[in-house]
Amino acid sequence: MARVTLLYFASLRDAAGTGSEALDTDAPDCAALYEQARARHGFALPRERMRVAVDGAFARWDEPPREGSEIAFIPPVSGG
Amino acid sequence: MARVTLLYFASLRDAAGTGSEALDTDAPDCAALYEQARARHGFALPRERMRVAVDGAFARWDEPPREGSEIAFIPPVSGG
Amino acid sequence: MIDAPVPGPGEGDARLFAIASRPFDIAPLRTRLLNDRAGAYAAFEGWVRDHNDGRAVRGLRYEAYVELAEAEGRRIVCEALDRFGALDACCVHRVGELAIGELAVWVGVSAAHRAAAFDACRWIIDEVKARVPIWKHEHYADGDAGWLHPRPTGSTAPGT
Amino acid sequence: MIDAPVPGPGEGDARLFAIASRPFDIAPLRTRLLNDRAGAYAAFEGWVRDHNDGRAVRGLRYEAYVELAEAEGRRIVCEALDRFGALDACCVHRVGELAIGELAVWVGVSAAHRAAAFDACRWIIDEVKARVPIWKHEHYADGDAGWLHPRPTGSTAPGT
Repeated sequence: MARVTLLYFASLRDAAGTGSEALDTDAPDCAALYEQARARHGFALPRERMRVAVDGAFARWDEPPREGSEIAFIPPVSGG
Repeated sequence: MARVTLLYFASLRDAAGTGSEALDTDAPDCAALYEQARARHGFALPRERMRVAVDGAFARWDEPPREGSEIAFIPPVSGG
Repeated sequence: MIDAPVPGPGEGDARLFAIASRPFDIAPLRTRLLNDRAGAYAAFEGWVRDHNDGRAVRGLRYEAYVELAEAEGRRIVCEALDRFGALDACCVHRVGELAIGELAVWVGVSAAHRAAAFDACRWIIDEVKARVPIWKHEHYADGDAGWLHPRPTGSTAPGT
Repeated sequence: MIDAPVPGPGEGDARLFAIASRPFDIAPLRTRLLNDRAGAYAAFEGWVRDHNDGRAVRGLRYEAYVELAEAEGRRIVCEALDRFGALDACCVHRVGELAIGELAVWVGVSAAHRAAAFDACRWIIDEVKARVPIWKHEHYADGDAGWLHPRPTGSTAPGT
């Protein structure tokens, strides 16, 4: 089990009703962590359209959640 | 014979020592008019690198000089 | 992230890219790009327009993951200087509520010649739109509203 | 031809293209291009740089055949609006003596989307440099000076 903080933006923030949540997870990687959060909050976006960032830097989906890390699920961007 | 005003710019103005001159010409077209002016003032630029304008609009070299018209020889431009 | 006014010359990385939470002045940002070796300057501004994809828009809100957006934005500007041989460049993107006509994003690039200035400027705004974690929430005239999560190559991708 | 300040909104054709005999402000020209339908604005500035073709430059002088330059400049800007579907555009070119760092030419374009704004802006400056009867006289640091009469496609063609 690792204690992590998840960050939600844009439509994910709306669906989750919060911009972040702290939780203990046994997910083997960030991909599984997203699928769990998606099931829990009903996110519309499939993982294939998302990116993941760990501690403020883009990361790989197969990275395991590390104790104390901040994990952000990044929906398709629309700046500009 | 047609009375015309010739306009000189940039290196042509320097070579002619004036920005304009009025003269009576029997040149059959603007091309011949340029060759005469080039011989008279020693312009370095051959006609192939020039354009001609009559009364404030680009014109054809085979246009004959009309009485009272203002004829400008346009060297290669270098604005911007 | 910066409040207005814009970052000053001493603020290091904010010279390259910054997220602004309030309206900012372009003039001092442009002045910083002036350079005796520069013969060319290209700039882009994205403004909030009154329509998108055929729908009337009343205004919008931008949200950013500020920490990552600023890091990724700086990477883009540095890459552009390197790739196009430009002399200097800067990009600032707004977040928060914006009305029609407000400035959403600004890019400025100075270079010795115009090709490098144009190419770098266009590449920066393209990459910012594609890579920087900023999201647009549009308020439509019909009362509807929504987040824009465009598909990478779809014709439904909105944008300036 | 205009003295500074820049042409006002009522001055008709000078909205599209003008020759300026003195330094001019960009801000009011840019403001005139603002438009609720515009999501994008691209601008280009040509500055006098301290070198050209490997020679140190002290300053320069621009001369124009003003009547023809303004007519040809307006044609270029109108053509650009039509060709790229831009909403509005303007170009102003300086004549007279200019020091290093001074603004020589400015182009601004507004459009619904960024591709049209960039493409029209770049096309306008390319066409102005190729077609508008304006000539540059450079003063070199070594005391020499000369008119630039570039060959159309030669690599010796100077320019920003």
